[in-house]
Amino acid sequence: MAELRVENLQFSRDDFRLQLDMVEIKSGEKVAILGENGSGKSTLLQLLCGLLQGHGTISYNNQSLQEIPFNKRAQLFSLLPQFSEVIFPFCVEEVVLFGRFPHAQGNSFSDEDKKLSEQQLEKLDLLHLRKRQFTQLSGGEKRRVMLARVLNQQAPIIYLDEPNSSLDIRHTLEIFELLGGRNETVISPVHDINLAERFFDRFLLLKHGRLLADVTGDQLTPELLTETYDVQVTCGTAAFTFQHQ
Amino acid sequence: MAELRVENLQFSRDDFRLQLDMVEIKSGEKVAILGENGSGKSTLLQLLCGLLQGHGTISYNNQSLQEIPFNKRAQLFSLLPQFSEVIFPFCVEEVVLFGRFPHAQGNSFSDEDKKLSEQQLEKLDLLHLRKRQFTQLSGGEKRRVMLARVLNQQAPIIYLDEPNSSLDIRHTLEIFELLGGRNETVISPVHDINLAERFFDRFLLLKHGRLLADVTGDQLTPELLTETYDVQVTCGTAAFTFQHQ
Amino acid sequence: APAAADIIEKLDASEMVVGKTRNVEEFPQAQKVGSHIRPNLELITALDPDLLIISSNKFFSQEMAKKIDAELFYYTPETLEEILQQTSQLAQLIDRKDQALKLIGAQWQKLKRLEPIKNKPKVIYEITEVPLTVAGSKNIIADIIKAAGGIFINTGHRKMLRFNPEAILAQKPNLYIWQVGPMNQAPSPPAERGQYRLLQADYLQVDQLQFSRANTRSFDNVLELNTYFHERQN
Amino acid sequence: MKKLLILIFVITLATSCLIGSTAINPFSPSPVERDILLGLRLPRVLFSAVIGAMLGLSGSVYQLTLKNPLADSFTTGAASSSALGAVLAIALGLPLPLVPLIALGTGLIGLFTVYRLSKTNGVINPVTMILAGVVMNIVASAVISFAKYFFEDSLSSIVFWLMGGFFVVDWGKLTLCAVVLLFAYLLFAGKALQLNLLALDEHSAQSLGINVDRLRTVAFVVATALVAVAVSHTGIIGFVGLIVPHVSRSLFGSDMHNNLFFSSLLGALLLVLADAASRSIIPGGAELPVGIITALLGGVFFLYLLQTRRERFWHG
Amino acid sequence: MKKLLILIFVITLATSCLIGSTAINPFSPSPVERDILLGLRLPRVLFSAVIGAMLGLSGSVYQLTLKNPLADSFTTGAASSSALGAVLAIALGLPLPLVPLIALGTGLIGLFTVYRLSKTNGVINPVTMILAGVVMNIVASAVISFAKYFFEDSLSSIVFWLMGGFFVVDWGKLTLCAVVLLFAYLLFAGKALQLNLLALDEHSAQSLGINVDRLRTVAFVVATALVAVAVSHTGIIGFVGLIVPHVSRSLFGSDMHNNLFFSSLLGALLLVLADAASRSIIPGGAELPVGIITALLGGVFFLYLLQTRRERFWHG
Ligand SMILES: Nc1ncnc2c1ncn2[C@@H]1O[C@H](COP(=O)(O)OP(=O)(O)OP(=O)(O)O)[C@@H](O)[C@H]1O
Ligand SMILES: Nc1ncnc2c1ncn2[C@@H]1O[C@H](COP(=O)(O)OP(=O)(O)OP(=O)(O)O)[C@@H](O)[C@H]1O
Ligand SMILES: [Mg+2]
Ligand SMILES: [Mg+2]
Repeated sequence: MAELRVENLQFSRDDFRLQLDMVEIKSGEKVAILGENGSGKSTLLQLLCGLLQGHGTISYNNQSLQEIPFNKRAQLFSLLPQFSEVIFPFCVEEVVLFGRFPHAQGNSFSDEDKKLSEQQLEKLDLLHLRKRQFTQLSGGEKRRVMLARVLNQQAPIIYLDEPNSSLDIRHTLEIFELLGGRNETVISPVHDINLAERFFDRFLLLKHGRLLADVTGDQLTPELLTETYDVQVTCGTAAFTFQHQ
Repeated sequence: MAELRVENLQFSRDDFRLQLDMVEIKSGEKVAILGENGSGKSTLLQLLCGLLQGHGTISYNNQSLQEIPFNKRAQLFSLLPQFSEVIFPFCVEEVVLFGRFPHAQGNSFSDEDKKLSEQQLEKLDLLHLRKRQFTQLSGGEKRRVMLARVLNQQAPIIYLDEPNSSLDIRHTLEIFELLGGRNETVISPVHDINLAERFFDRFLLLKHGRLLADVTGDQLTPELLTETYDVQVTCGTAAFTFQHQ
Repeated sequence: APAAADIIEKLDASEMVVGKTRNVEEFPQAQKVGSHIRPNLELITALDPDLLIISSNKFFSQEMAKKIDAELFYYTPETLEEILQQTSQLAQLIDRKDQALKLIGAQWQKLKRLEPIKNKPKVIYEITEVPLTVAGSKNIIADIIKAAGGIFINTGHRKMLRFNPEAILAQKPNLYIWQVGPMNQAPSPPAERGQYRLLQADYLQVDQLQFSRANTRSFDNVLELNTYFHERQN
Repeated sequence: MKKLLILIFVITLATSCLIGSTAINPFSPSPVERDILLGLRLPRVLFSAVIGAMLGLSGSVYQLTLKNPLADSFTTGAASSSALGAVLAIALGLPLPLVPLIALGTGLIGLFTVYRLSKTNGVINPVTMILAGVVMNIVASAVISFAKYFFEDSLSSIVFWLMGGFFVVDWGKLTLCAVVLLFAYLLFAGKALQLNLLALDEHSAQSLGINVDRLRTVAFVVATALVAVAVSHTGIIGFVGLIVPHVSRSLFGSDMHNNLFFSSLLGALLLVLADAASRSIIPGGAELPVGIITALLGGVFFLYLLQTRRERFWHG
Repeated sequence: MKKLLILIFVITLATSCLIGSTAINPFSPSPVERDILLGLRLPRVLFSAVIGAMLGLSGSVYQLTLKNPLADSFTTGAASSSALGAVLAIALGLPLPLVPLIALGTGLIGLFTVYRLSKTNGVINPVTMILAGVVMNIVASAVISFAKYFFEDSLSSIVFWLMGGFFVVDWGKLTLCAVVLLFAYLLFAGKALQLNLLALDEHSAQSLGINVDRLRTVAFVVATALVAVAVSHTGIIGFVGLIVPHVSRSLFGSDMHNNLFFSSLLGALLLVLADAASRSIIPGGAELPVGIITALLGGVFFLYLLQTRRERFWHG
């Protein structure tokens, strides 16, 4: 059963052109999108979320994205953009609570919403920062707040654009493990290939806006990576590996 | 001969406190700053650049930072902030040329400046984007433009706050190799420890605003990293390694 | 309307006035009810008047009259003739017809004393120096000048106009009247202004408070100007 | 806090009913006094409260919607385009009841123009919107200047109408404005959660299930309609819409639930106070234009806040 | 492009010397015509060019310095605080030659106040600065309203003065303004590279060796002085300072070398054209206030640009 189905997707902007013939993603899959800078990873996410409008069909559970009203979309998928901002002096707690918006009944958050937010704050190691203003955080702390907001949305599909950017190794591991242990579908551009290989099941390799390969973990060969990134890749050399304590 | 010397540096902000008893960094050293989110890496860089004002002494070549006038500082060190922005519609070429500002004679850029900028554009794989507006780039492309601007400044000390964030593996390698092959002192917070270990000589480990250790590459043991990040670290497990082609 | 105060006084109707605006000096017994531009509605209501005399401030006056249920009289004469017409209309409203007849007759008498002017001067009337504004043909001053035997330079069909100094030069006036008063408090004498170097004109200073209000004073002004014109041509 | 402020507000309302050019004995009023109190004073006090709330509310919404700390009824062109209609109606001597209607009309035309100009390919860009608004403001002001210039007989009416004030109030107008305010307040309060999300970048906001463009449009249209109604009845009263939302954000946080409420309440409080002062500050019945007092009262308070709590204003 | 524009500008200058209420034969003028041409027309045309350039230049600098597309002589409080002095001088009936001096004085006081308010712990925050400026603007406007109200007799003088125009031009004033403009232009042009860097975030700018606070201060002070001098001589001519810099950025790019030059040139061009129109549009010597024409001419052009080239305006 395909949860997300992309057919014949085309999008162009100036001299960049994204083209995807056919991708199906099943419920619960963890999909990493790999590719160089400018290969179209963020653009693809934005297309999948309906933030950009391309040609072709994108459908969730056999329903075309076009036909899904805005407020229903937020119950289908959530998005962590590559860069995000908060322009008013909201505090951490408030920003995380924003994530409950799609579930808010009427016009205020229920106690349930608040309890869930609390849990997210705890999971992302933010409890001690809850009253701090968002703008007064370090880069990694801001990123975690935004991640907490996204996870708080509890959508079955989670789009994360480079979720570990600015995060230290411990929080990176915590978050990937957290995601790995849950049922949600995760689709995420990642630059750290070793991390991707460890935590994701499936890999979409993009190059110049085209799908170079759509493979599972054991098919992710050095040759394929070489082709994707134009770098030499060897396998199995010594390095540190990290494990969440 | 210590190029940069920090003594008894103290800085506090709300409940965060940074304290550094003594660090000397010699000309040409490549120093990575490792530490969790919020451990004070960016704050330290800002202190070293004089963007924040703490207690204690910071001196470059035995001259106190306080006494160095603003325009002279730009010839001593350059900085890539963790996040940067360009609010007016400037194009890539113009932004990179900004880096030559400290060397501009009178009020316009010389042909020499323009040639050097050209070279930076080439080194950072930006030639094809030179006329593009900065705001119309992908995340990694923006980061490269900013790196090009910083390198274009040709300062003997380069502060790079997470230079590889948003960069794909090829550009990461290119930049670290570029830096490794040059004489400048590089001081840089980095989250990818394997990369850091491979390209840097010396490691300042920060935790909660304090210097946990100041070590060279072979002293960077799993135990030390465990203490820094609160994660289990093992050494020598298989992983991909990447080499610039 | 401050200009109408003089008429009311001359009609012997001062005691009928219960309220006045702040820059009306006549009628000490009347209560002040704010400025003529923004009168105080509460105070006016408290005085419960039957008639409101106002000049041009149509917007507020209509609303106000509706609210307090009083009759409205617009005192807006643009010529000497209209002054007299409106005087008699006003007199009718306040039942002072006899006094009005006398008053109007007295004004006609004044005009009969005018000397004929052969060599009619072309006249321009400066209202303010900065920004330079001059009187237009709808200003009472235009009619005063004409009646006194001058030629009022036609600057435009309005009460006052922002004007271009070079147009003044081009019109070659023989007489440049400049008023001094609250509107033009400290003008530099035009003869000393660099821009009028080439102007072959006489300059006459007048008092704004005397000249700008259209009431019985206007007729005296005609006489005064006429005398000046007469002396000037000799 | 909320309760305390409401209490202060109610006391202020009551007190200012007793302040004015004629002294009124509240316990045994004479018939004329009764008439003044109920027919003039009370509706005027209530009207100033309603208008203040309208202006405060619109400013609160504008700043968030346009992501600019200077967004208010001026920079969005709403105030001037509404004023334009009123000025033309006054200058041309149209029947009085038409003045607010025409003001509302030109206000809505201005609104529609700005909205059209700020939309390309179906997307609204807040910077474009505010630039279009500010140009609309300047063009409308220029036409107003022209009217002042051309209709010299109406100059003083126009100038004083523009200065703003509660000149003639009747229960009908009051009811109309109160209904508009209530409608807008309920609408915004019902969207407070959504409005909060506009503080995020567009993509994040959109992925939380709000149609950013539509929300912006609705917020902009309703806020502008508020301004148009307010301006058409009272002339231009600046300051409230710009400053009050900043003040309440700095005192009570950014959450729009609170900001909408406190912006309205503080706006109402400020105007009631300012109008009471304008009625009574000059002995002898002369009234100061209320905008002058609003600006002085509010200005001093704002500059004080700017000195003491600046970190809570904008961008953290 | 630059050369073409300069050529157009010179032609416009020459042509507008021949436009006005009196027709002048440029080849064999009568003595009166000569006098009008050299004593009145020419200095006025040059004056409008100089003032236009001053306003355009100040706006170009403000927008960058305060990082807000709405920053101009109004939102920084410069125009109103200068106008305040002039209005008071007119209302109190001070000798006319003092008017510009007093305007300059209050302008500088306003500038100093805004500057003081926007500085804490030695750091200037652009958002605080523009908020302080906008409050200064509102408070000064309120006092101006008060003057209009209180000095009823001067109302029309004040209103007409505020609408802007080239009232009394002589070679002395012209020389003064031209010198101020030249000084400011050279100063800014000498700092064009540094000003460019203000488009970066503060840390990047600072690490390139510029003292951001000092640069902001200098830019703000000089731009405000420009506005104060311009306003004190000509009243409030809006629009030029806000719109012209956007227009030149959209046409000729963001680089401040160009933007300073084109903002000045286009500002001058716009005002020369607008003044020529204001002198000649009503036959018979009556003048339209120049601000009205500026706003209409500029407004239409700007809205056209906003439709066609919006991506080049702000934030890319
Ligand atoms: N503007 C601010 N106001 C108050 N506290 C701040 C501010 N910026 C950062 N902090 C706090 O200062 C501490 C150090 O922040 P810093 O940015 O130096 O961390 P960092 O090591 O760079 O982290 P990261 O890896 O997330 O970039 C953190 O606890 C952070 O919450
Ligand atoms: N606003 C824009 N206008 C025009 N072109 C753009 C814009 N944003 C991105 N592009 C271009 O579109 C292409 C794809 O960009 P995209 O952001 O999807 O890349 P990406 O794979 O996410 O890269 P990165 O790893 O750097 O984030 C790039 O060539 C980029 O230059
Ligand atoms: Mg991307
Ligand atoms: Mg950091």
